[in-house]
Amino acid sequence: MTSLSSSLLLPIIVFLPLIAALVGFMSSRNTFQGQLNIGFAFVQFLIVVLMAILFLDEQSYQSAVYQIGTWGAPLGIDLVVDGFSILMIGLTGVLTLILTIYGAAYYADDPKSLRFWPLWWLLIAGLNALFVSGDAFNIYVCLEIIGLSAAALVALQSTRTSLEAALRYLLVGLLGSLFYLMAIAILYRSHGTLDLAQIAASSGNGLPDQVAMILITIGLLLKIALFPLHFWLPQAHANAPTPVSAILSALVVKASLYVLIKFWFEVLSGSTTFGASQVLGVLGGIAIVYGSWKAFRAKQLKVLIAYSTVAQLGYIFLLFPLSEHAANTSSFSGSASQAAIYFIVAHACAKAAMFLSAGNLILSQGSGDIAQLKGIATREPVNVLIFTIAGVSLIGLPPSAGFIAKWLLLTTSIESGQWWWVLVVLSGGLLAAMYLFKILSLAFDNTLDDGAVQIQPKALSSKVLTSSALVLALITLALGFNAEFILNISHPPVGVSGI
Amino acid sequence: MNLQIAFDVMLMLNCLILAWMSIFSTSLFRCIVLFVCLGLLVTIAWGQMGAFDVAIAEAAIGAGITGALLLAAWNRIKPENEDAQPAQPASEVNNRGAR
Amino acid sequence: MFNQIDLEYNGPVNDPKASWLITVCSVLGFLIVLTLVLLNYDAHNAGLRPYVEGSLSSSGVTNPVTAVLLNFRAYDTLLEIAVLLIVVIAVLPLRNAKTSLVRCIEVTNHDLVLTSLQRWLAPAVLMFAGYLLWAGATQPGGAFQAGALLAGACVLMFQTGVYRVNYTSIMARSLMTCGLAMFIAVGLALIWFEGSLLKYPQDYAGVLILLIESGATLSIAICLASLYSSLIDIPGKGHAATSESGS
Amino acid sequence: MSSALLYSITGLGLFAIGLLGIVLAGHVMRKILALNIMGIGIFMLLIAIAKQDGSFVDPVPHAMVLTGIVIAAAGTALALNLMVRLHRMSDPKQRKPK
Repeated sequence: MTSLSSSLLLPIIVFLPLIAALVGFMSSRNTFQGQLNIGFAFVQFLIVVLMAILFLDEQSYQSAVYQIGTWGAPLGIDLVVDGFSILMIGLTGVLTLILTIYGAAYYADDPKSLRFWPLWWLLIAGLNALFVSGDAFNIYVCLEIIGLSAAALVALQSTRTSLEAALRYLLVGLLGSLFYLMAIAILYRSHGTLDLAQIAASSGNGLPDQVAMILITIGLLLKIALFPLHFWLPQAHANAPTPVSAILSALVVKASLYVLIKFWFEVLSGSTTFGASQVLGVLGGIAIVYGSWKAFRAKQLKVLIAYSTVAQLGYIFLLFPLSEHAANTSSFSGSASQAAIYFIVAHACAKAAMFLSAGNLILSQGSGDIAQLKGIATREPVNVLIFTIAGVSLIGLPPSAGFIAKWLLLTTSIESGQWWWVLVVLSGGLLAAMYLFKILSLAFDNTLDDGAVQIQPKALSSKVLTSSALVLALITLALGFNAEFILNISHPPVGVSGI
Repeated sequence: MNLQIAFDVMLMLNCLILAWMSIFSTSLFRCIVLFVCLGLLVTIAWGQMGAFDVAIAEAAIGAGITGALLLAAWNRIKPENEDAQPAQPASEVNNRGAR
Repeated sequence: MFNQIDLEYNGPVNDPKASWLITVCSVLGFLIVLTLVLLNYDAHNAGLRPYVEGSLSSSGVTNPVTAVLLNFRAYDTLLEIAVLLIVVIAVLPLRNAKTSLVRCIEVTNHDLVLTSLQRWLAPAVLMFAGYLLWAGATQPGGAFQAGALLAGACVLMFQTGVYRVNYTSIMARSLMTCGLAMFIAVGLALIWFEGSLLKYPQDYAGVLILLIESGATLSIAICLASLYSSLIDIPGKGHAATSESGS
Repeated sequence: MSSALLYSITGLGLFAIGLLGIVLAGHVMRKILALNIMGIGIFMLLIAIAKQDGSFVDPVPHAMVLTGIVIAAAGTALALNLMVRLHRMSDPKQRKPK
């Protein structure tokens, strides 16, 4: 056997979840179901860690390529990893492990687990396949896997609202993919290849590429739910089962974002313009304010968190104007991209932790209404603590991952001379503080309710559910102290400014 | 050659008209039937373009299976008193999926 | 656009909230730009055709589309079968493990047309599906077309007549997964033997492709048929029927 | 005007009609049909791209269309399933034991 390199592991991380899905589909309900799936998640985690170590060890920071069937780029499909995709795969591996443990407890004795596990693993297979894909059409297939399995997972509850949310989510996802496919057709017409690296090499012949870029951007913005196209997200994320909500907010929207960043900065970087990036930035800014406001007005805990996702996604879109200005040519290597990458990681961990703790609170309280959370801190101190830690990260207070992410954004916008983004970031933080303190002040309010009937508390949420959420919260905190680590994975060490 | 072009133009015009009608017809049933017709028309067009594999697949999956699924779904959502449409004999509507 | 999920059967054809003027104008503008792109910019001269022709002889089949689908870009096809599986998992009723594949149900009203259709057409469709699968190596045809035809035959056989497939039985589930499972197994085995994922050895390429295609055909057929049947009986109702095992 | 160009433009037209349908049509089933028509438009464009020169045919877009057709059918099936389930849930008069 030739010496082990990170590229050799690429097919494995796609096929392992697929095998797990097949096993989950074939097996009937038994007591080992949870352990089996945790086992799969753990193996995947180990492979991902091994892959990251090997990738960092190779140290060239060149992308590693795996040619399927040894056909090579234009004819066959190449799997490619670079720093950014290693980071996303690593994030997927870690979150999958924790969320699978959570899901095993959540679905311990629920007949729906028969449908949950295969769909869950297919979703993860789609995510992994997307992050390693180096082929434009292959990315389309991966997007469809993710979109369909995510919609099916949202529909798992089979309540009226969740079915409605799932149907809307599915239609939006299909529409977004069709836009993407149209762009691929145009790209294939003018470049004669589907390989991303080859399209990038022959890029820059004007109008066709720009039209393709517009189509890709519209399609993926639909899937990412940037401000005017966000209408489907709150219902879909709020009505899904808790582990699904967590993965939707933490990874699924980020997957489309990953594709958009890849096309915007690598594949079709020649066709992007300053004006277009400003538009994306402005939409992001509106999303921050609007999402925070809607979160503040929300009546349901999960809807609040979902609107907070809309707002937080807005921050990541500040990447586009900021990096455009940084070096006159848009490239995904400046400090703006570091800020965005850090924001993706920080938001994924914090939002997953928040959804899990909110799910625990709802399980324990028996209701998702915010008004019912009054005084819950005395009964569920740990979960409220987790919620607080995640909230601190979302607001961007030290010491947390969110603080570093916002700090990077602020310094970048000052460096690039676009000071107006500073105002947006700061006001977004204030608004986030408003809606989160609203929850916390209710949770710590121990005064007796005057009129409303006190709900009889249900069973305290189980230890597994709480501890897996706690682990995520601790990761969020730990990321606040180890910023260099994340930044070094995604980029060659260049010295992080301001830390 | 001119005949060929004329045929193509007719085919394409028909496709566009059918596409419009299969979304904006008043009756949902008619929409579905027209969609299946569009699928078959497109099959001919793709045969013209030398894409025989795709034409067979479109006829079998795009028009056939999708059409069957659409009709089955239509059968489930139509109101109870909604009797057979003009295009369909009354005896076939028995909640078992129209063929 | 999707804010309201409209399910009113006799509702208006148009979404009352959508603005016709804005939509038509923007879509027309879009159309014009795209048409300009097509008219003014030439296509890449040959696409990937030279590459496919160059490698066709070592692909194991002579139909170039089959070669692309199951050899050069087999990874896409593998993921595509997974897409089909997602939908099947999502729509299958939560299952009752102890049931056999095919059940016999009592038919109250024999429909002469359907019965004879079933008796005469189904075997013919079956034969033709087999032919399409076999011919896929050299001529137009292949796993997807054959699978769809087979699904049509399944629907004809089982939805209307005496027999009924229990799509949640272990046998049906094995048939649904066998395509993907075989694909994955072959792909991973080839890593071991040939050193790369889905790299068929040249001598066995044709056989392996036919093997994968047969599995995929069966899976696609039963998956599509189950999609149809799950749409027909959505509130899973039990059949007071005598069970009969075997396929 | 070559026939490939004619087919390409028709493909764009189908895409645009589908897009109009998505935004303007009322019933969910119309939207599902509109999505399918958008898909057909893209497939037609791809098939026209495969035959740019008139004499020979590029098989790769054909394979893409085949994959796309199966994915579109799968998406349609899931959407229809959700639609019917939602329909039976939202209208109690419809929910009768068969």
